[in-house]
Amino acid sequence: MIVEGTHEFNVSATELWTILMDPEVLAKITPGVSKLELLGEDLYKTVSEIKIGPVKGAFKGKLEVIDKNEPSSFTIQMEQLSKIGNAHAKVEMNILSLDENRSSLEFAGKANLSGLIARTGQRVLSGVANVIIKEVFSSLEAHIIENKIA
Amino acid sequence: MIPSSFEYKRANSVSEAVEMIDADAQILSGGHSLIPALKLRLNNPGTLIDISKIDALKEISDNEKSITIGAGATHASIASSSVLEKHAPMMVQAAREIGDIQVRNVGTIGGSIAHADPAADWPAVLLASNATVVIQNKDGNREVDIDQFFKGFYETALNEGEIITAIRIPKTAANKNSVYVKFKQPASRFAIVGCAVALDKDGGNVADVRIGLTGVSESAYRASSVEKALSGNTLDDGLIESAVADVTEGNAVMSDHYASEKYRKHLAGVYVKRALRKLL
Amino acid sequence: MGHMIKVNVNGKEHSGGVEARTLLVDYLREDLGLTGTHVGCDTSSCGSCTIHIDGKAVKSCTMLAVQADGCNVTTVEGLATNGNLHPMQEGFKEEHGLQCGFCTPGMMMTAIDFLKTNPKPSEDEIRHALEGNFCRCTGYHNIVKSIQYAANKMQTSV
Amino acid sequence: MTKYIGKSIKRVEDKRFITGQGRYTDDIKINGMTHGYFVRSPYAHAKVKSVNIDAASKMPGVIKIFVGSDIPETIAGVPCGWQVDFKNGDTMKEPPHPLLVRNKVRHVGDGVAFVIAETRAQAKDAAENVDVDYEILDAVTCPKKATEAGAAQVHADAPGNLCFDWELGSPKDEVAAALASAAHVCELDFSNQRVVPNAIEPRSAIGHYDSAYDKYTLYTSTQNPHLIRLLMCAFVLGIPEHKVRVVGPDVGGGFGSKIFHYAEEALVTWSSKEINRPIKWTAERSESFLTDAHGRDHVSNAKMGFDADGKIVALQAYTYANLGAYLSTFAPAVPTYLHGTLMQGLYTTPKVNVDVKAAFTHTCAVDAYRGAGRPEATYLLERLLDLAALEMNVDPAELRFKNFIPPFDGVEQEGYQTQVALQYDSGNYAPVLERALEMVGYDKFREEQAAQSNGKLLGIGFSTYIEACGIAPSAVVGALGARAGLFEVAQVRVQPTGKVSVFTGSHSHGQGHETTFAQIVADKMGIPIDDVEIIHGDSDSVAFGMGTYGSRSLAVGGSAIVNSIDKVLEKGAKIAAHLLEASADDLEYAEGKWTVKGTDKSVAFGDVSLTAYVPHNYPEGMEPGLDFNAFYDPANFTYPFGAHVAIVEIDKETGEVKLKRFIAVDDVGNVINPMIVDGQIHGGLAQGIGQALHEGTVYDDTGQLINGSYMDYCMPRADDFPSFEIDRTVTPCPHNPLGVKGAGEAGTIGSTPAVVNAVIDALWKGGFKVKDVPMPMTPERVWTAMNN
Repeated sequence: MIVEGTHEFNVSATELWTILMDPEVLAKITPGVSKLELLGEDLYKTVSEIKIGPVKGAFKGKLEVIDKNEPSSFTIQMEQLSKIGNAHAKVEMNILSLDENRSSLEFAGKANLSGLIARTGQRVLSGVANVIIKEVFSSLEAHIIENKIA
Repeated sequence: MIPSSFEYKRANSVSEAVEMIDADAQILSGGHSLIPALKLRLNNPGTLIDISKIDALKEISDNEKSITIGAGATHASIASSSVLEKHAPMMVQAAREIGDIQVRNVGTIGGSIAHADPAADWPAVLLASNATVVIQNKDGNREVDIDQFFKGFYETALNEGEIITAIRIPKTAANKNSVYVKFKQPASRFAIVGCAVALDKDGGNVADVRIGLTGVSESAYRASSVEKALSGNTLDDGLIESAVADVTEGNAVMSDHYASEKYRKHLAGVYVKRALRKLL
Repeated sequence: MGHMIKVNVNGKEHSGGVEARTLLVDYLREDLGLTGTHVGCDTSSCGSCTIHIDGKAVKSCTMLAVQADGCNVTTVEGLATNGNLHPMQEGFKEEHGLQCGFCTPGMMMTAIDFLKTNPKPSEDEIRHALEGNFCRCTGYHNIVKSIQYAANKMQTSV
Repeated sequence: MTKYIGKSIKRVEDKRFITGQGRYTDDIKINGMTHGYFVRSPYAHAKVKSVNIDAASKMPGVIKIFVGSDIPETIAGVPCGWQVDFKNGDTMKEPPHPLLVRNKVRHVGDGVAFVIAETRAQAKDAAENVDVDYEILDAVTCPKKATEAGAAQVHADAPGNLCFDWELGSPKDEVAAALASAAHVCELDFSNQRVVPNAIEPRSAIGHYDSAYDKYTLYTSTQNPHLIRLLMCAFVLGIPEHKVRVVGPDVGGGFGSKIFHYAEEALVTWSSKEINRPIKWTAERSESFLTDAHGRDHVSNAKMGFDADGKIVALQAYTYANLGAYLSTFAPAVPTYLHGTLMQGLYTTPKVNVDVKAAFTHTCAVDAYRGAGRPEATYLLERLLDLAALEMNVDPAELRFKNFIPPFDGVEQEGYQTQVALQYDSGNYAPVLERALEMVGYDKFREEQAAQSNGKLLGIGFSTYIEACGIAPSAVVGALGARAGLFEVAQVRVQPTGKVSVFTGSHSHGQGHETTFAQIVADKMGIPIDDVEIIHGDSDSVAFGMGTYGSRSLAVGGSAIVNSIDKVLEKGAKIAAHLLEASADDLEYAEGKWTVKGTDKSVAFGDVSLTAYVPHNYPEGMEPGLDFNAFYDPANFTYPFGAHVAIVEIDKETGEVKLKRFIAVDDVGNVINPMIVDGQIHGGLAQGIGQALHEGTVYDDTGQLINGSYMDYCMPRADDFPSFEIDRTVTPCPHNPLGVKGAGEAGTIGSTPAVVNAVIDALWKGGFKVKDVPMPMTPERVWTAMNN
C-alpha cells in the first residue's frame, strides 16, 4: 500500500520539525495510535485501535524515528501487529520551508500488509490509504491550530 | 469461519434497540455486510442487537409525495416492488444487481447504507434519487438529506446510538425517468463503477438531473460537474460526450489489482454515458 | 448453553441451546447432523450452504443460528417427500447436473427458490440466477439443463 | 453386443448426493473427536524467533498445542514423489519440507503451530493467541527473477533457487540453424499464470489412533488413499503400513490438488496417538488458497519457424517453472515429463528443443492441476500457431491442416515417434478440426466478422491439441524419475449368489466410476448392472491402488477390471465345463451363461458362482471361490486429441470479453458412458476458459497472496459461459483392452489457448496488432491493449 501526500501548514519549517518530534504529536497524528510509550531514543511502543469500515482491530507495535536530518527530513518506521494481520511501514517525511511562517510536509512511503487484511482487504486498500493520509494531515492541522490559539 | 464470542440481543422494536445500544454494540439487520466480517474476525463487537425481526421496518409504502422504504426491506423486496418500478426504476434495477439471489433475500437496504461500502450499489442510487434517510435515536427521529449522509470511506452521518428506520424516495419526474448501470468486479460482485441517473427533460432540455456514482472513489458521490454540464442543455450524444469529461473531478479515484485508477476513471465516463444514453 | 432456540427443520421441531456466535450452517451440520448442507468458503460467495428459510434461499453460513429461531428451515434432506425425489433432484440426476456432488445441495436449493419467481426461465436467466453458487466440476452446462428439466416437470405437474 | 457400454447410463452415485447423504470427510464424526486448527505464517519469508504458546494453552478447551520442535527428529518432512536431475547429472535439490516449521517460514501459510481443542471454535480462539515472533526477510515470487543474481534465497542448499534444469529434444544448435533459415519466425514472451484449483470441498483430514488395535485410521479428502498411506508410512511417520488405514470418503472435487500428500494428513495421524483421541482438521477457504498446491506458473519464451509454404521447421521453447517454496508430490514431473514431452503437438515439426529451469520461490507449492504441464505445452504451441497465422496473414485452420501428422492407428501403422521422447499411440487429426469448422460455420463466421460494426470486435481462436494421459507405464515413468509405480489394481469378487463386488484403486470424486466401471463389469459379465457394486477409497477393503489423476482411471483402472473379469470368466468356464460335463474349450459365454456350442445345454453365471462357494460337485484340485485381482500396467500413455474453437466479442469501450460460442471436438478413444464423458469435457472447458479470462493469483512483491479469497479471486460462474457445443471422433487406443484414452483433462488442455487466440484475433481484426495480452484477459488488460 503506497501512502503519499503533501500539505501546507502555517508554521515555519523549524516549528513544524519541533512539533513533529514531540511524541504526543506523533501519537496524535499516527492513525489509530492512542498512546506512544518511550522505549528508547526515538523508539516507541504503540497501542492503537483501528476502525476502518467493517474492520476493527487492536494493534500493538513499534514506531521508530530514524534518519533524522533536522529540520528538513526524517523517516518513520513502524510495525503494527494484530490478530487480523500486520502492517510494516516506512515513510519518509520531508519538511519544506515555504516562507518564514509557512512550510509544507510531504510524505511518501509504503506499508506492507500481511495476514488476513492483506488477503481480504485489497478491494478497498486505496481507500484506506486515502483515509490514513487525510487523518494524518487533519490531525496535524488540528494540533497546530489548537496550539496556536493556546 | 467462526466469529469471536459476542452477546446477542433481539430487539422487538426500534425504540427497544436504541435503548440497547452501547459503544461495543453493533446492529444486526440482514447481516450480509456484518456477518462476513465477523466470520473473518475482522470485526469483534461485544454485542449484536438483532433488528431483523421487526416487521415494521420491512414495509415499502406508497405515500402521496414519496415512497417510504423500511430500512429492513430486503434487496429482493425492492427488486420486486411495482411501486418503485413505476416511480424510481433505478431502485429496482440496482436491487437486482446486488450480490445474488440468496444475498438479496436477506440483505437489507438500511444495513447496506449504514455500512456504506464504497462500492455498494445503494449509495449511488439514493444520491441520484435525492432520498431522505430517517434515523431514530433515544431522543426521537431525525431526517438526513442523502447529500449529507455519506461522509466518506465507510463513514456516514449516523451517530453512535442511532438506527436507520427508513429511506424516503421522492416521487419526482426525474426519479420516474431513471436508470442504474453497473460494471461489476467479477469476483465480489461489488461495483467497479455503478452509475445511477435520474433525469427530467423539459422538451429536449435537461430540466433536472442527479447522477450518483459508486465504486469509483472512497465514497459514493454525485457527479456534479456532469450534472452542471447537462443542466439546461439539449440532451444528445454530443452533449453527453463532452459532459462526462470531468466525471471524477474532486474525487480521489480508487485502484486495485483488478482496475487501476486510470481504467476506473475511464469506466466511470463510459458508464455515465451509457446511463444517459438509456434516458435519451 | 447460550440461547434457546426453536426451529422447524424439514417439518420437524428442534429446540436446543446455541452459542450466540454459532452460524446456522454449523447448527444444522453439527447439532442436527444434517450434513447435506456444505461449507465451501468463508466469504459468503460459493453458495454450497444454501438452504431455505421460510421458503426463501439463504446462505446458512451468513446467518446466526439464533436468527433462525421460530423459522421454518428446509435443507436438501427435506426435499424428497415420501421417498419421491423433488423434480429438481430428478433433473440433476437425469441431466447429469452433478459430478462430485459437493455444490449440488446448495445449487438445487437456489434453483428451487428461483423457479418460484420465474417458473419458465430462459437459459440466460438461469445462468444469471446461479451467480451465488460455484460449481467447479460441471462447467454449469448440465446444471442449466437440470434446472430446465425441473422447470418443465414442475410446469406439467401443476 | 453391449447392453451398457456406450450408453448414457444415469449415475448410480447421484442418489446419495442429491438427497444430501454424500459423506465427505468433514461430515464424519467419531466419538471423542477433537478439532485442530493451524497457526500459519502471515509472512512469505521470515525467521521464526520464538513461538509462545503459554496464553493459548490456558484457553478453554485446549488439549495440546504442537510447535515445530515438538515433532521428533525421526519424523521426516513431506516427501516428493518424483526426481528430475540437473542436465549435468547433479541430483535435484530437495530441501526438507517439515510438518511444522522450526526456524524459518517460506511462504504465507507455512504451518507454525497446530492447536488441538475440544471444539473447532475453541481451537480457533486459542490459535489466535499463539504469539509468534518473526524476523521478516525479503521474498521472491517470480520463477525467473528467483534465478537472477541477488534474489532472496528460499533454501540455503539450493543456490540460485534452482531445483534443477532440464532439456529435451533436438540439439539446440540444430534448432537454431533451422530457425535461422526459416522464412518466418514467430516469437512470443508470455506467462502461463498461476491458478488455484479451488475444489469446492476444502481439504479435510481426521486422524484416529485406536489403541485397542494399535492401528491408525486417516480419513482424508484425497484422490488416492493408498498413495497417501504409502508416502505417509514409508517416508514421513515411519509407521508400518499394515497398521494404517486410509479412507478417502466422498471427495468434493480434486482437479489435482488432492493427489498430493500434505503435512496436515501426517500431523493429524501422528498427533492422534500423542493425545490418544481422534482429531479433525478442515481447511477454511483462505487456508485452501494458501496451502492447496497451485497450478501452472510458467514464464516462457518460444520461437516457431516456418518455411515459405507454412510448414513448421523448428520450435525452441525456454520455460522458467515455479515450484513454490517446497517440492510437492509430483511437482518436478509437471514442467518436464508432462510438459516438454508434449512440444511436438499434432505437428510434424522436425526440430524441437525445450529447455526448463525449475525454481523455488516464496509461494505456495505448485503441482499438477487439471492437465498438469500439458495445458502449458498446448498453450505455448497453439498461441504460436495462431499468432504466426496472423503475422503471415494465412488462415490459422489451414496452417494446422498443413502441419498435421498423417493418420496412424497404432495397429496397421506404427505409433508416431516424436522429437521429444514420446511415441503417440494412434491419431487421426484432421477430422476433429474439419468437424469443428463445420460446427462453427467457419466461412460464414469470417464474413460476419468482416462485417461487424457495432462497437464490438469479433474474434475466433483455434487450438488443436494432443495430450498424454492414462498416466502409467511404471517402467517408463520410473525411468523418468517417478519414485512409485503407476499401475492400477482391481479385484472382482463374485459373491456366492452371483452378485459382484468390484474393488478398484481408482478413487472416484465426481468422475462417475461407480457407474462407468459397473457398465463395463455388467457387460463383460453379462449380468444386470444392479448386480454390480463398485468399491473404492478405503485401503482396508481395496487391495491396493494408485489413484485418480492424469485421466487414468478408465484406461488403467478400467483395464485392470477387465483383466480381473477375464480371470473370473476363465475359472468360471472351468467350473461350468465341469457342471456341463463338457470341455471348457467347447463353451461360449454370453448373457450371463455358459453354453455348450451348438447345443441348448447351458449353466447360468449364478449357478457357477454358487458352485464356486459350495463346491460339493467341483472340478478336482481346483480352489473354491471366484475372486480375482489384477494389476494392470499399460504399455504406453494414451493420447487423446481434439480441436477447440472459441468465438469472442470484445466491447471496445471497456475491454470486456464475452465468450459467445465454444466448440470442442475431442477424440478420447472409445467411450463407455457418453453422458459422463461429455460432463468431463464441459468441466474441463470451464476450467480452461476460466484461466484464459478470469482466474489468476496475484502475489505482491513481499509474497502476500493478495487475492486469496473468493472476493478477489474470480471463480467462473454460470453466466460467464455459453452452452458448450461439443462433439467427438473415435480413434481407439490400440494398447488397452477397452480402446479408451481419457477425458478428464482434455477440456482444460485445449480450451485456454483457443480463447486467448480468439481475443488476439479480434484485436488484430480491429487494427490492434498486439502479440499478447496476459492471462487472465481482464477487461482492463484488453482495454490497455487497445489504448496504448
